[in-house]
Amino acid sequence: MKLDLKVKIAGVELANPLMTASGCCGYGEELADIFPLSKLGALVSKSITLNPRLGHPPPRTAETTSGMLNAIGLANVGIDKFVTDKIPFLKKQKTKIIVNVAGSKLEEYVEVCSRLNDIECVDMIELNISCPNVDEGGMEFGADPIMTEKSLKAVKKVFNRPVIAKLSPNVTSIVQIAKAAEQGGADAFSVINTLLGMVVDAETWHTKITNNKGGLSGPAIKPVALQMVHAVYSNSSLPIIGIGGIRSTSDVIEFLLCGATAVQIGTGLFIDPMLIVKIEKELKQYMKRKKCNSIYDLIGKVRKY
Amino acid sequence: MKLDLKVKIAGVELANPLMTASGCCGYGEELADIFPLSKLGALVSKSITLNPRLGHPPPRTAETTSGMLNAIGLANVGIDKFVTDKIPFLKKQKTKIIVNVAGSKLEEYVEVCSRLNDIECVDMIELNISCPNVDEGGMEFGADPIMTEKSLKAVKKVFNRPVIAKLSPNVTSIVQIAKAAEQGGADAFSVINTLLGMVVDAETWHTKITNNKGGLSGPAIKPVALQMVHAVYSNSSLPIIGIGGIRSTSDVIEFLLCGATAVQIGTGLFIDPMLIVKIEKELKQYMKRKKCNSIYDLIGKVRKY
Amino acid sequence: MIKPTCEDTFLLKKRNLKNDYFSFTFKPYVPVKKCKPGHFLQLQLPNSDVYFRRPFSIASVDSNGSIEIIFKIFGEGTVLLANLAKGDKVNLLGPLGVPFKFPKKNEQTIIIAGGVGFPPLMYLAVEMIAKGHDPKSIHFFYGGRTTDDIIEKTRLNKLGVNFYPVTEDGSFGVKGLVTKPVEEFIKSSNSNMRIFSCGPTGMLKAADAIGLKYNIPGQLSLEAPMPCGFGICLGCVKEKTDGTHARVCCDGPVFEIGEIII
Amino acid sequence: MIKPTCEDTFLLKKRNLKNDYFSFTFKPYVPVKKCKPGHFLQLQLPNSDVYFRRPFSIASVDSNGSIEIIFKIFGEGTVLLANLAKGDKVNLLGPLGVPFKFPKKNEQTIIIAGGVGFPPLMYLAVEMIAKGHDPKSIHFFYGGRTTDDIIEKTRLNKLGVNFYPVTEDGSFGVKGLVTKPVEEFIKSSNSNMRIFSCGPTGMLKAADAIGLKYNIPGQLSLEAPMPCGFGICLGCVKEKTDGTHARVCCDGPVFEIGEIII
Ligand SMILES: Cc1cc2nc3c(=O)[nH]c(=O)nc-3n(C[C@H](O)[C@H](O)[C@H](O)COP(=O)(O)OP(=O)(O)OC[C@H]3O[C@@H](n4cnc5c(N)ncnc54)[C@H](O)[C@@H]3O)c2cc1C
Ligand SMILES: Cc1cc2nc3c(=O)[nH]c(=O)nc-3n(C[C@H](O)[C@H](O)[C@H](O)COP(=O)(O)OP(=O)(O)OC[C@H]3O[C@@H](n4cnc5c(N)ncnc54)[C@H](O)[C@@H]3O)c2cc1C
Ligand SMILES: Cc1cc2nc3c(=O)[nH]c(=O)nc-3n(C[C@H](O)[C@H](O)[C@H](O)COP(=O)(O)O)c2cc1C
Ligand SMILES: Cc1cc2nc3c(=O)[nH]c(=O)nc-3n(C[C@H](O)[C@H](O)[C@H](O)COP(=O)(O)O)c2cc1C
Ligand code: FES
Ligand code: FES
Repeated sequence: MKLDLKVKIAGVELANPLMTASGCCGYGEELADIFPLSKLGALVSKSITLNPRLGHPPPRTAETTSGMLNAIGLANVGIDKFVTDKIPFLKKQKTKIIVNVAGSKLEEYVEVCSRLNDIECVDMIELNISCPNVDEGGMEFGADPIMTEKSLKAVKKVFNRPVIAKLSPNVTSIVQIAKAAEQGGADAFSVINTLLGMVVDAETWHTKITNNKGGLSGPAIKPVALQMVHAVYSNSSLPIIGIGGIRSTSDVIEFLLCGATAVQIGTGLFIDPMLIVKIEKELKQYMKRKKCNSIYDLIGKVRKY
Repeated sequence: MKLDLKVKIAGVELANPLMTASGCCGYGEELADIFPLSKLGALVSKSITLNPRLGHPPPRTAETTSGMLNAIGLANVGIDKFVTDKIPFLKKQKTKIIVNVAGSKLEEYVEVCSRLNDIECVDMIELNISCPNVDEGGMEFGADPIMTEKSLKAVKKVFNRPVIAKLSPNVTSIVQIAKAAEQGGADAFSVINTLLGMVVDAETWHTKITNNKGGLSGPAIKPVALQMVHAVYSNSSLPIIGIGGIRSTSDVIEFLLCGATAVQIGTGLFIDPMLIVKIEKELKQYMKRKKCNSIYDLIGKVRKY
Repeated sequence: MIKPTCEDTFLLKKRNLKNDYFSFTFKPYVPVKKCKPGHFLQLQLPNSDVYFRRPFSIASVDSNGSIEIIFKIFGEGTVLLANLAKGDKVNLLGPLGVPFKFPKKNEQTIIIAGGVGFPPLMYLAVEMIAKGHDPKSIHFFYGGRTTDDIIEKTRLNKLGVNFYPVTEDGSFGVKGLVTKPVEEFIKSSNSNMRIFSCGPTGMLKAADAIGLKYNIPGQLSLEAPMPCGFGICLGCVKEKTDGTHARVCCDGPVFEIGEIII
Repeated sequence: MIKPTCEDTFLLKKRNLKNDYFSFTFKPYVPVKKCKPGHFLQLQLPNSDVYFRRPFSIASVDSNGSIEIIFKIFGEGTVLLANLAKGDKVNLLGPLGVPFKFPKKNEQTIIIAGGVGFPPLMYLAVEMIAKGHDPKSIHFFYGGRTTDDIIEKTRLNKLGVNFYPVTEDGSFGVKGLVTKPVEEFIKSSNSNMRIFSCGPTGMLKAADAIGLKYNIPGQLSLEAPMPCGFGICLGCVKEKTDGTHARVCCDGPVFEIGEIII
């Protein structure tokens, strides 16, 4: 049998399990200057909201030990401009397109998703019910099982292709939220969004970002993400997209072993924009060495004591 | 006015705000070989349970990026041996003694705390309602506001000195749990215990510790801890002991600025056993430079945008 | 924006210019031909305590395929950088950003440099001369607190540009802030002029104000913390005078005078 | 346990012994007089990607206040270590652990060494001889996969001990596993004997089994991942044959034969 990196998420076949993470690749244009996007299993857009958003005023990122804090505040062009200015470029890319959708009210989510339903090149929606960087909505939705189920149900009514629920790690039981999302009709999970955090300057006594608190990402959070992927995997049969701190091929393998069918890479792209291309190559070498023909030989195969 | 590092937690005066974290200094004996424990504001013992516990079989720690995962499993000598073998040593130390108490049933917590009530040299109890490494009790208590309040109430009935509630970060709202603990009579909070995490070996496909999941500590988690300290500080007037990833003087200052009255150092001691001695010296230099006479000039003084 | 390259290079030459100032030359640097004054590089440091790459302007390129940066030690990252030894591997991402627009040949070029804003402006002067600009049409105002902040004097002198050193303590050149001699020069001249500035925020603010006051066009190269450096994180934005945001890394770092709220 | 010291030292001498094996000498090392064979050090690496310190046995000490370790490159930490240059600063915590108990002068000492278990046993032999033991009472069995795994032969030979090299592929000394010649020696001898072993798990298991089978007392030096190295984290425990746990770092690393489930 031939070695093959293909995976399927809710019926959508991806050339490989490697995606960009939302907010970490804009709308794809800049990355396309560095490597052909056909190298990606899928591209996930920045969160799109109904209206354009400037986001929080700068500074809105800070470096942390083995990671970073961000409160960009969902800066994006809004659905209208996204459709007119960004979709034409995305349509031409030889990769699957996942649009991440955010909002502060349920109606906003629904409106954006119903607009996207008409755009054929949008293969899936990733519902950001877990962004820690907006005051209303966002995280509150994803922290409450009832709101989670309701949002999924509402969105599934207006978007006739798969919807991925992007889950927040800032909850007592991510399994409970995952089950609520499944109940609402989610087709897959993205696990995890950023951890709530804060960074302070001991010299100036100032918080380092204007929103004061923000989302922690990068290698620092990988063990937390792996645990949550594994917990959701053990409690649901929906496919999982693992996210959090990936910066090497072995990190990707760890997520697959814990139950992820695919992964997203965020902060890692800032440090090494060629990371996905590198991983794609190394992943094949690894699979050859381990005599795996398919990514499915790795998914969920972690050996517990 | 003279520069002074003294702080008070629930009426107990500490020479400085620097404590060891539970499980990261045993019962003090080994550290005392390296520096005089009088350098500490307080020593916090390993979690003590009613019966002796071997803990989980090895391996039970793993290195992570800028941190570590542990599932020691509350290995400890049990209350009897603690009283006969460890208290005589602790009694002689010129520092405050805080005994961390854990259990798998409420009755166990109560029994251990009532035994400690008779030991005069125990200045305070730190109630570990947040350990992620035992199957029953532990974390479940600290994830549920009702159980949290109930445990605090029960323990406060049998221990007539201050009780600190050590809070788990693995919850949707640490503020809600803190308020429940306060309702139950907690005199202070320790914020935070470890984050749930998992570490997998991409070569062997094995989890790296026998308990499979464990608690993440070290510099990786500092931004999460700072955010939680600040959230609790903004919602309660009880004193807070900040914990998570401290390995430098500026880390300590960041916790104080976010609202901690004192701090605990865990994993940092493994890497640098002299860390507290070093910080005590540097903290004085910092305060002189910043014209602070008292730690209280720093507590909660973070400047938000 | 041109397509950046991400490649491993080696530290070929390391010079300690003065106190905390260093010049590092890396080779092989393949995209050497694409580089223009104002472009910068993102250097990956060999230690993830310093998690982000660090941005440095290109100070010069050599057609033999090497590239130079000049930097000053500020914090953890630049300390690590300064500790590199000849032969050490460094990954470079670049060239990045929008470069300077060259002035017209009949314009007098006013360069206002300060601190680590010097390297891209020296590169600009070198390239202008290579493109046939009269060195005497370039007026290089270079400000610092003391003489210690003025580096590579001989290199500048060799170019034959008009060199106006200015130090706050008067230890080298004119005493005071660089703004005064710049304004004096502008008032005394009646040719077409163009301003280029890179340096500390105060200096950029002054250059911006002078340009607007005397209605002289020009460009400023700005700084911002840069998680990515090529436009994908939105972490480096500055507010524009029109109320929108600009990414310093790829909409800049070179902006028109009056474009950004400095 | 004696009180450990935590101090900055400098890499005084760096030798690449063979392939991945290095000898590093650090100075100043103040607690030099407290060191005994079997003691180890916790080295802090200059990069928090490798978060824990790394444990290394003392290979020798010099009364001039320097200390030697011998190590092999295994993973990230030892790669970083091997990249250190002469003069680099390293923080050492030590001496740590329970050292070997010296045998009686009338006993034949059987040393079973393998891989990076060699350094503490060489140190033991050196110190025994310094304390007046007859070098000929020391039987140094040293096993490896190939001749590449046998380091510092000349140093051992100079000591005048009985040196029995054993390699699995027969490329140096006797062919096979070290256990066979050890058992042969034991069967052929009728003096009082004592075993000391440090090496890979398989070798330690065999040494333990041989000691128990022939009722020969002795000690084994074990390895475990060590977050702290001085008893406070309980991360390094091994199960004892009596059902309790022992901390390898401070109840060991040297244990009696039969004491630990290997
Ligand atoms: C486009 C661009 C070109 C640059 N060119 C040069 C150059 O040619 N030579 C040179 O010496 N330096 C240059 N810099 C500045 C250089 O990137 C910083 O000095 C360096 O990143 C500091 O890193 P550090 O780890 O030493 O200091 P840190 O510890 O990160 O920071 C030291 C101080 O600088 C601030 N800081 C950190 N990064 C930046 C940043 N990117 N922008 C503004 N402030 C920051 C921090 O908040 C802190 O106060 C340039 C910056 C940019 C954005
Ligand atoms: C008391 C003691 C004395 C030692 N003395 C020496 C010595 O003199 N010379 C020498 O070369 N080595 C010695 N070692 C082993 C040395 O500590 C390890 O080789 C080193 O920590 C590996 O670090 P690394 O980052 O290169 O490898 P890692 O990437 O950490 O690991 C490489 C492999 O070794 C395993 N490993 C890591 N640390 C340990 C450990 N402490 N014990 C067992 N397995 C581990 C890992 O699981 C992995 O499989 C000693 C170990 C102990 C406990
Ligand atoms: C700068 C930045 C912006 C982000 N913006 C979004 C966003 O708009 N929507 C979203 O769902 N997640 C967003 N995220 C979260 C990432 O998609 C990802 O879940 C998280 O960063 C963890 O992955 P990483 O450690 O690989 O970065 C953002 C992350 C970063 C660092
Ligand atoms: C090896 C280890 C053992 C621990 N054991 C306990 C324990 O017994 N009881 C407890 O309340 N916390 C325990 N903790 C948690 C620490 O007290 C502390 O909350 C946590 O490690 C975060 O601080 P740090 O980042 O400074 O280590 C343990 C942590 C570690 C690393
Ligand atoms: S640094 Fe990331 S967009 Fe500019
Ligand atoms: S390594 Fe920490 S107790 Fe042994």
